[in-house]
This record gives sequence, C-alpha cells and structure tokens, in this order.
Amino acid sequence: MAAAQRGRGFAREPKPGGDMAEVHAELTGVKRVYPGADGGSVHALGPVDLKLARGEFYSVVGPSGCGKSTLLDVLAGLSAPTEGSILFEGREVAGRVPPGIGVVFQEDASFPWLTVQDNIAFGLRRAGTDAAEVDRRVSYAIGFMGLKDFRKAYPAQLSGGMRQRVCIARTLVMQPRLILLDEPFGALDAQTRLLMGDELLKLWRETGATVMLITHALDEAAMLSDRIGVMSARPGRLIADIRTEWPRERDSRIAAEESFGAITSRLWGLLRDETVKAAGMSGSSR
Amino acid sequence: MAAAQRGRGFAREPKPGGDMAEVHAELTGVKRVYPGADGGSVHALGPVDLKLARGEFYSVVGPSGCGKSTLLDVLAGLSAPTEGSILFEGREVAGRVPPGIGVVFQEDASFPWLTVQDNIAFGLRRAGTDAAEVDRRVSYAIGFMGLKDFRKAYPAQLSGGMRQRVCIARTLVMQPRLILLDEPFGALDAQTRLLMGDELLKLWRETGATVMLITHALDEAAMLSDRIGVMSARPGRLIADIRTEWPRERDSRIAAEESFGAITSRLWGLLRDETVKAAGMSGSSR
Amino acid sequence: MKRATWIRTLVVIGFVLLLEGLCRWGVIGRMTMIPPSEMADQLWKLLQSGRYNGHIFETLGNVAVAFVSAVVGGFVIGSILHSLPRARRAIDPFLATYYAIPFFAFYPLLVVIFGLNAAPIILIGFLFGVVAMIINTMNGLDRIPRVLIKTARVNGLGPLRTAWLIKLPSAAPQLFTGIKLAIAYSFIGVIAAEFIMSTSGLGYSIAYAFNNFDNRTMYALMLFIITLVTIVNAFFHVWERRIMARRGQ
Amino acid sequence: MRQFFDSLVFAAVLVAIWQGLHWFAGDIAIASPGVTAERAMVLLGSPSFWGHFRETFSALGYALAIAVLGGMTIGLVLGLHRLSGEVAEPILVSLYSLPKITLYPLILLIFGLGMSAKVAFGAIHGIIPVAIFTMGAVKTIAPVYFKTARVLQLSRRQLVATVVIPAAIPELVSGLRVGFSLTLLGVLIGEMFASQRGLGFLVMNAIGTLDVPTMMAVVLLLALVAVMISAGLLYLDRRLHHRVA
Amino acid sequence: VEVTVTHWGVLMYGAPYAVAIEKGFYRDAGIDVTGVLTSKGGGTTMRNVMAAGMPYGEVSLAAVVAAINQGIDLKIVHTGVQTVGEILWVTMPDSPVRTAADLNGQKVAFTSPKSVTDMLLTMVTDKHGVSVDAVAAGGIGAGLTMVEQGAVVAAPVMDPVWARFQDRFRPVFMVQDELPQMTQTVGVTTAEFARSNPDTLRALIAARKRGVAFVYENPEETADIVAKHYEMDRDLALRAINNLIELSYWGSGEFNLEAMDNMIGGLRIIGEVEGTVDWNRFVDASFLD
Ligand SMILES: Nc1ncnc2c1ncn2[C@@H]1O[C@H](COP(=O)(O)OP(=O)(O)OP(=O)(O)O)[C@@H](O)[C@H]1O
Ligand SMILES: Nc1ncnc2c1ncn2[C@@H]1O[C@H](COP(=O)(O)OP(=O)(O)OP(=O)(O)O)[C@@H](O)[C@H]1O
Ligand SMILES: [Mg+2]
Ligand SMILES: [Mg+2]
Repeated sequence: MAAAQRGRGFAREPKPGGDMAEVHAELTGVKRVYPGADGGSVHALGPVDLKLARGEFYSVVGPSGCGKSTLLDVLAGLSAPTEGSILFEGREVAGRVPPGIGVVFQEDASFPWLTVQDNIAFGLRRAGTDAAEVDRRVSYAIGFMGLKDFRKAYPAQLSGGMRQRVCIARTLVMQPRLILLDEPFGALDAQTRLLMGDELLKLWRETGATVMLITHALDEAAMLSDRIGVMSARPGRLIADIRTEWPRERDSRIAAEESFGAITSRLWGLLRDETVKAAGMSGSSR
Repeated sequence: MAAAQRGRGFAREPKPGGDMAEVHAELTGVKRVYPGADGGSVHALGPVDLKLARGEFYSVVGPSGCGKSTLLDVLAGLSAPTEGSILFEGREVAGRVPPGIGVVFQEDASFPWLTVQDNIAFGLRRAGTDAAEVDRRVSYAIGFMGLKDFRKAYPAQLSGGMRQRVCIARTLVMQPRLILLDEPFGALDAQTRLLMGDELLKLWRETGATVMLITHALDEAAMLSDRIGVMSARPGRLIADIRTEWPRERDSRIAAEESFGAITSRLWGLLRDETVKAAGMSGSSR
Repeated sequence: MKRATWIRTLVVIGFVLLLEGLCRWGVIGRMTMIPPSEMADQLWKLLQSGRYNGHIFETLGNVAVAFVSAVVGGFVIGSILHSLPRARRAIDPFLATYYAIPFFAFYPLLVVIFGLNAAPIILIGFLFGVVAMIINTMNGLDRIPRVLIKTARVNGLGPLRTAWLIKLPSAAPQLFTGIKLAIAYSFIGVIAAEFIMSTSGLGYSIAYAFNNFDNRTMYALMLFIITLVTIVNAFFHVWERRIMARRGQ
Repeated sequence: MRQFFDSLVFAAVLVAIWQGLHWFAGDIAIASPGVTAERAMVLLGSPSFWGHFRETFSALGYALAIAVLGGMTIGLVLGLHRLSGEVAEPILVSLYSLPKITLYPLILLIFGLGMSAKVAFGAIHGIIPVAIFTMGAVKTIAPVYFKTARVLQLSRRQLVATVVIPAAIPELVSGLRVGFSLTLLGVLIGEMFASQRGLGFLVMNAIGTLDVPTMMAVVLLLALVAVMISAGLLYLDRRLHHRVA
Repeated sequence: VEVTVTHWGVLMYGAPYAVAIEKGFYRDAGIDVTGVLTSKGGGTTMRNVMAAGMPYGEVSLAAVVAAINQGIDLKIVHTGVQTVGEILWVTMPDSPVRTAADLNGQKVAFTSPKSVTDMLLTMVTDKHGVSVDAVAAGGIGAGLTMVEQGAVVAAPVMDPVWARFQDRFRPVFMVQDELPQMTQTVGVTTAEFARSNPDTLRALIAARKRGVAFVYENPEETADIVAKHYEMDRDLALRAINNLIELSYWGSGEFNLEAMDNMIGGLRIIGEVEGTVDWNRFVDASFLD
C-alpha cells in the first residue's frame, strides 16, 4: 500500500531505506541567550552539539523549561543562535526558515478562520502550487489523517487531537525533508497519544523524512524513536544519547517488549536527578 | 516524624493502619445522563458499582471524555446521579457535598486575588474556625507543601505545579476523610509529576484519609495506587480492577521494580481496545 | 437561546404596554410623555409627510462617514501604536480619559478649520468612535498567538502577507468589537453634536421640537432613533454571530 | 518613571498641536495654551470656581455611586442567572449604543432641574457599561470556583462576597474606567443645558459670552482631573490584571 | 426660592435680577430669592420655568408663544426687555460692506434656524429688498469666527459679547435703526400659580422694577453687581450696561401690545406663528402695580 501511494502522497521521491549515515542537519556549539527582564539575560540553551542523520527519528526529552522549544526554534531558523553554527543539508541556517523544513508547534497553530481543508492547503496556496496539485495533496492528507468527515469543519468544531492532526497535515503537504514536532500531542490523553504515535510512525516511514520529536512523555519517546536525546535543566544541554535499536517497521505494540521497560527505566533514572535540580528553581521560572 | 506531627497536622485523629475492609464510600448502579444539545442527551457514566475502603488509595484511569470527572462529581455530591445510590460513611449523598469530603479539581482552582496563605486559609475562615487554629493548620500545610518562601505570593507568581500544591493544601487543611483528586498534575510535565506523586503518597500516609485519584498517566496510577479502576470509553463503566499490592511505605522508586512494568503493560493492554473505541467517536465529543 | 429570545420579546412588549397604560391612565402626565402608540402614530405620519427626510438622511450620512473613517482611522492608528509599545504606554492614560472631555466646546474651532458644513459634526462623531476602534485594534493585535506568526514564517510569508493573511483574520473578533462600538459611538457623537450645536439633522430636530413644546414630534423622533439603533445593533449582532459561530465562539 | 516621562512628552506634543491650531484658527476659535493656562490659574484662585467644581464633582460622586452600585447589582444578578442574562444582554447593548442625549428632554421632564437631573443623566450614562462589564465578568468566572465554593460549604452570601466579587474585580475596574468617563460626560452635558452651577455650566456660559480663554481653561482643568482619576484607575486596572495573568 | 431667567450669566436680561438679589429688593418684598435658574434659552428655559419649584421667570416671548400654541396654560405677567435693538450685524473693519443694502448677494450668518437672529435678518433684508445667502452658524462665536475667516461677510452679535469685541469688528447695521420696537422677553408663570399666589407675583415684579430703576440710576454699581453674579470682567459689564442703557433696554414691566405684535409679526415671517395671538387670554397685567 505504501508503495502504491509513493509519488502522489507525502513523499517527495522514492527513498528506499536511506543512507543512515548521511548527516542531514548539524548543530555545533549552539547557544541561545534571551534578553531577560530588568536588563538581565536568560541562558536558555546550550552549548549543544547534535547531528541528525537523514531519515532518522530522533526524540528530545527534558524537564519543563529546559530549552527544548528553543532548540527547535534555532534549528528551524525561527530565531538566531547567540553562538554556534547550524547546518541544514550543508547550508548555514541563519535566522531564516530554509525550504524543506516543516514545523508542528507545541501550541495549537490551526487558523480558526479557515476550514480544515483550507488550513491544510494554506502553505501550498501561498507557495503558488497549481490548484489541481493542491487538491490532490490536500485530499490525500485528509484521508491519511482521518479527517474525511471534517474537511469543511472549522477548528473550533474539532477536538484538540484533531486540530493537532490538521497542523501536522498542513506541515506534511509541503513535503518537508526535515520535520520538527514540538510536543504535538501535549494536549492529549495517554490513550490518544498512543494512536497518534502510531500514525506518526507510519508517516515517517512513508515520507522518508528526518523527524525530530520533542516530548515530555518518556514512554512516548521510548516507543517511537531511533535515538533519544536527554536534556539537562536550563540551560539545556544534551546529557545522554540513547539508541533504541527498534526495527523501522514498528508500532506501539513494542511497549509490551522487555527492552521497552529497560529504556523507560533508564530514562526515568536520568531524569530524576535533572528533575530535582529543575524543581529547585521552578518557583522563579514560569 | 509523622508520629510527632499527628494531631497538629492534617490528621483528624490518630489512625493506626486502618481497617482496610471497612467501606468508606459506596456507589451502587450509579448512572449519569446529561441533557445534550438539541434536546438530545449524553449518557456520560455508568452504571457503576464501586466500594472504597477506608484509608485506601484508589486510582481511576480511562480515555478522555469517558466520564471520570463525572464520576467524581456525583461521588462528591456536586451533581446528582440520574440513577443509583451513593453512600458516604453510611449516609446518602444527594446533590449536596457532605462535610468530610475534599476535592482537588482538574482545572486550576486557586483564587488569583488571594495570597498563597489566604488561599489555603480560605475554607477554614469561611467555616468560622478560630484564628489561632487557622494559623496553626495553615502554617503546617505551607511547610508540608514546600511553600514557605511563597506564603505571601499570589498564584500568578507561581508555576502551575505550585498552584496545584496550593489547591491541595487548601483541601487538606479542612481535614477531609475522603480526598478526591481529578488529574491534579495534568498540567505538569512527567518529571514534576514524579515529585508531586511522592508528596501525595506522604500525605496519604500521614492523614490516613481515603484517596481517589483520577489520572491519565498510566505509570502514575501504577506507581501510586493500592488499586486501579480502568474505565471504558463513554459511557464510562469500570471494566477492570487491578490490585498493585505495594507496601504502604513506598515512593516513586518502585518504578524500577519488575512488577511495575507488569502492571503498566497490563494497563496499556486494557486501554488499547478502549482507546480504539474512543478514537472512533472522538470527533463528536469535545 | 430561542427561549431567551421569546422572553426578551415579551419583556419589551410588556414594558411598552406598561408605558402605554401609565400614560393613558394619566400616571405619567401628557406634558411629560405621550403614550407609545401615539409616538408610533406620529412617527408614521412624519415619515409619510417626508418632512424630516432631509434631516434623517443628513444624520445617517454623517453617521456613515464618521463611522467609516473611525473604523479605518482607528485601525491604522491602533496598528501603528501597537508597533510602538513605548508611545502606546505614554498615550494609554489619555485614551482612557478621552470620553470625559466635552468635545462640543470645540465646535467653533472645528467650524473654523472645516468650514460651516457637515464636517465638524462628522468629526465629533469620528472622535467619539475612533478611540474605541484604536483600543480594540490594539487588543486584537495583542492577542494574536505568537505561534501563528511563527507559522507564517515557516511558510515564508513576508510582513505584508503576514499582516493580510494572518494578523487581520486572527484579530477579527476584537476588530469586530471595535467596529460595533465605533458605530454606537459615531451615532452618539453625531446626534449629540447635532442636538447641542447644529442647525439641522435628527439631533437638532429633537432639540427643536423640545424647545417648541412639540412633544409629539420629539417623542416620535426619539422613537425613530431608538428603533434605528436597535435595528443596526441587531444587524451587527446577527452578523457577528454568523462569523463567530464558525469559529465556535 | 520612564512611562510618566513619555506621557509628559505626549502631553507636550498635544500642547504644540494646540498652539498650532491657535495660530491657524485665531483666538475667537481657540485660545493659546499660554492664555488658557493663565486663565486657569486665575480660576484656581477664585472661590467661585471651586464652588462650581464641588458642584460638578459631587454630582459626579452621586451619579457614579448610583452607576456603580446599580450597575454591579444588575450585572451580578444577570451574570449569576443565565437565562435572565441571555434575555437582558442584547437589551443592555442596545441601550448602551443609544444616543442618550435624546433622552435628555425626558430626564428634564421627570427630574426637573438641578442636581437630581444631572445625577440622573450622569448615572444613565454610566450604569450600563458597568452592568455590561460586571455581567461579562461574572459569566466568565471559571465554573471550578463555584464547585470549590460548594465543596467548602459556602453559603450563597459567602459565595457572592468572597468568590464572585473578588473574581470579577479586575473586569469591574475596567468597567469602572469606561463608566467613570461616560458618567462625567453625562453630568457635564446635563450641566450644559439647565443649571446654574457646575463646570459644564461654566463652559456653556463661556461659550455664550464668547469668553474663549475661560472655556478652554475649564475644559483643560476638567481634562486634567479626569486624566488623573483615570490614570489612577488604569494603574489599579493594570495591577489587578497583572495579578491574575 | 429660585427664579428663572433666560441666558442668565450670558446676556443682560438678568441685570435687574442681579441687582434685586444683591440689594435685597426681594427680601424687602418678603421673598427669599436665593438663586437664578437658567439655560441656553428658548423653549428649554420655558420648560425650566414649568419644572422649577416656583414657576416664574423671564423668558423670550417667542418661546412663550410656542408654549401657548402647544396648549399650555400660561400667564404673561409683565414684560422684560422691550427691544431687540441691541442686536447688530458686524463685519471686519476693512470690509467694503457698510450698510444693510451692501449685503446683497453676500453670505451672511445668523445663529440658528427660526431664531430671533434668523427673523431679524429676514426682516431687515426684506425691508431693503436685498437678498442674501443666509447661513446658520450655530452660535454667536461661530458666526464671528466665520467673519474673521472670511466665510461670511457679516454675523450677528449683542452685548456683552459685543462689548468684548467692539475693537475687532465694525457694525454693518443695528437692528435699532432698522426695525420697529419688538418685545424680546416677558415674565411668565403658570395660570395655576397666578391664581394661587398673586401676592408673591406682585412682590416679584415690584422687586424687579426696583432693580430696573437702579440699573438706570447706578450703572457703575450695577456693573459691579453683574460682574460678580455673572463672573464676568467688570469693565466689560460696564461697557455693555452703558451700551444698553442708551437703548432703554430694560423695561419696567408695563405692557406694550404693539411691540409684542411686532414680534409676532416677525415670527410669522419665519413661520413660527400662524395668525395672530389673542393677548387678552394670556396677558394678565393685574400684578403690575
Ligand atoms: N522569548 C523569550 N524571552 C526570554 N526568555 C525566554 C523566551 N523564550 C523562552 N525563554 C526562557 O527560556 C527557557 C527555555 O524555554 P523553552 O520554551 O525553550 O523551554 P521548553 O523546554 O520548551 O519548556 P516546555 O517543556 O515547558 O515547553 C525558559 O526558562 C523560558 O522562560
Ligand atoms: N455539564 C455537562 N453537560 C453535558 N455533557 C457533559 C457535561 N459534563 C460532561 N459532559 C460530557 O460527558 C462526557 C464525560 O465527561 P467527563 O468530563 O466526565 O469526562 P472525563 O473522563 O473527565 O474527561 P477528561 O479526561 O477529558 O477530563 C463527555 O462526553 C462530556 O462531553
Ligand atoms: Mg516548549
Ligand atoms: Mg475530567
């Protein structure tokens, strides 16, 4: 089925397997300092060194406020790093979002004044894609995301989970080669996350894109990723890098496997120390 | 330490161990139907039969919108059941909140116009407790909840987790014998939940109260409870009852134990079917 | 909702009947108020005779011009102030006080600047309406979720297209509130200005009728304005509901 | 502090525009800032001005008291009782946008002259915005507060006094800001028509005798007082909203 | 109690009342007049009279007639200002316009439609057979400003405003020189009050009469009193009072039916009155002595 849909779905070009060693995006010594209140400054991130291989599913976990969204922002070119360099497909990312990157944000970013299908078509229309092609891709995305009955609905008529699906579809129809997702299921309950995770895996396999997923839920990270980065409390640095060694064809049923328990336990352990640190300062931030 | 504080802390009377078999609250054939839009009706809950033993830590998990909050509302007397009877300490609960029940809600219910200490003292003052006693209990609660440095702060100056602590303290100073918590840590990240869970266990041991905790997070339920009820998709019914057999003296470190993995796996398994069902109708609800 | 509409209709009818009764039984003297039925009757006659058409059209024209310029001007000023937070904070206390200043005192000034035509009246209507629009424009722009702007950047939109495609629709609910208030205040300003200083228009006609003890005409015109305002309000109410219902608000 | 300075700069800009208008339009239309200020100082030194001032502001005080107490009561009742709120809201909004000056003859016929008419006219300007804001505030109080109150066994009176009103206060202050301005406007308009005392009367008199400096001076003083009161309310407003945000 | 005087604080109708209050003439007559109600004039003042605690006041004749025409039961108990002669039209000093005849084809201001100035302008232009483009300015101030700005060539003015701007404008014509005498204001009360309180009325009228006499005898002191009550510049008040004394502006109260008919004639021209007014029904001279 996946083979039949290639070329008319989300995938830009057939991508058999992919060379896992090819570096798709690279951060070197990236630091981000925000100007704080009262003339002070907030060191939010880094220094971070990170290489994402093409076609890899990479997750980032870390305590609240540790700089995960900041990491995503600088990687996507939405804010410039204070220090360090970011390469995407070999070219420097400097404060502009390079084509080929798609972002699903932590907050609900659906446009309340557009229907589901207009939301999904938004980026394509702005890019000047011809109408027939827009229709084709949007229909496909709507079908894939299980939004068929809601194509004419407005976001307010949808549940949080369905709105998030709209945002994912809006990103995917642009056929990005690097997909950044910032806690896309943050608003959902554990059970719905499970389903959405399976869908995300399917997508990832189909498009052959590189995925970076930011999440709070340790089991989600353990279930979905090829590799998990654990971040320290603010200023966020990558303090561990865990490979799951899951097969490419997988879904949430791996939660029943023994190695899943091992991975989560390790994550819990790593995070306990960081949590205690972060909690100590939780009163001042947020 | 716990022994020394008895009588001046949250506990109404020394409660050594407690007779686990004594029924504290009992729901029989409870059903709740809401009047829906356009003259229809929404069958939100039941029929549910449930017995809570005095001093027990009971958790409820279930998919979003399955009726968990509705269960809490009818048990607390905040809304009357459409059918069935509810007994608390042997007396019928009929649409009024009986004294002795404390509730921590899913939403942030701290009063933004009161300082932390006034928030916590709120219920006591309204009940006409004398000032010295109010001071004593509030000071104790503030200490216990780690809010010492924030007694004069307003909720807006606190993080979500600390605000939730304020709400818990406000409930506990009333010395309820049955504490109902509706996803009290819903807004927090996994790491902070961990800490809060440990605090909750400490409290439960100290007060000897019966606790019913509603949560989305399966690992949280597995980690904290004596017994876990699993709810079906709406209309919520209790489809499983899992005993953890944890010792009374426990904390989050039990997550490292093997039986923890077994319990979560079982919960995941039970929920997968329910989740699929719930997702099928997720478009219509919420 | 249906039920509320019914009850509201009944309440209004009941109130009118009560007034009718009070006037007819002489509890309210004829010099104070005439029965609503007579007001309506007189209004009908006035409208048929066409004697007040000139005044009516003049006032409506003035309100329309004042309203449109208040909306456009308020939007532009609001957008500019929004992008200059420092200027905005400096001006805030003045905006809040604005309605306490009797603009009518400046009518001679306005006549000098604009000449003796409708412009001074329109300007007062504009001055009344524009601030509501400014405030609500700024509110609307304040409330645009940052993530939507980020989305625009990810889609490679420039500042102009971001403003047109993202900011404007996103701020629409507050802009709408501003528009509603602007029309109300334009009405209030124009009619008050006419009432106090002008030599024509509905406001003037009411003042004139008052001066000449012509209670029937006065109340007929008052009824006309009340009805007109209610209709305009209802129109905006329905329109707003339509737009907001889509967004589920 | 910086904001205060900025506001002063803005005020200076206004004065510059004023001076420009004066040069353009001549002194029968608009007195220069200098002359106005001079006249204002004279007024401030004259006891009769303070009589007018007291008159206006005591009328404003009564009107505001009626508007606030009445508006809050109406708003509370309508906000707490959903059906009556739904019934009343469009009516209130219609009344809000009604040019109330058209009701002036009616007020005069009912209340006669002097203080009571002024107060009534001020109050009808102010009461509706206060009621609308209060109702809005009460309606948007999070339902969880009402649940909390029930769990804590509050009586109906305790509920209103210790939960509903405090929760609604930030919005109430916003309503009060609008209500204050409109009430003052109402009182002034009332004084402009039929009165022998008050600042509105002074303005109208000055217009009548074409005493432009006095007219401008009174308006200036009025504006200054209004700005000060309003800035106070704004400060309160910001603080209260800040606490909630 | 309070009496009502139209344009109190603005125009000079009120000077005798100010004197009567200040010099204690009311007190001597046994009435405690504490203040004066006023308003912008016209029907508003008439309504004020009826709404006031004591329904008595001096109001423009035009407003009284309007009220009478609406069927209100009023009694005119004395006359006030017996002339509209103090009104004049002015232009810029360097203007070529010198007489009423020169206004032909020009833009000329009056205050508001169907006001006294509207009426007078119509009567004067009719008299000279000239046609002007009459413009409603909305007020005295607006009219003068328009003259300064060149929007109209002439605008109406009267004391004390005229006293303030005497040096800046030049008269084109004075109504006094152009038109016959017309009664401007009258003392009015409700028929009910006239019936029940004849003595009060008599006392009120007598006190005013003393006030009028005082004004003519002591312009200087009157200026002091008016300046105080009107909160007006003293020199300005004196100049205005002297101007008006020359015109015999304030009448002692006696009726001059011809002057009243002249006013009615004017009102008829501008369509404010139809037919004649039967003074017998409304005038009650019995309180004058
Ligand atoms: N625009 C900004 N200006 C100043 N400080 C900022 C800004 N954005 C973020 N911060 C601060 O930087 C730190 C990291 O923020 P960030 O949003 O990256 O954290 P996060 O890991 O995504 O948190 P969460 O898990 O809650 O989403 C926080 O302390 C935050 O307060
Ligand atoms: N007052 C109400 N009127 C009508 N329907 C309601 C009402 N309250 C809840 N419902 C419906 O009843 C169902 C159960 O709601 P409830 O809030 O109990 O679910 P829940 O399990 O607590 O969900 P969540 O996990 O999202 O908190 C939902 O479908 C909801 O839409
Ligand atoms: Mg984040
Ligand atoms: Mg719930």
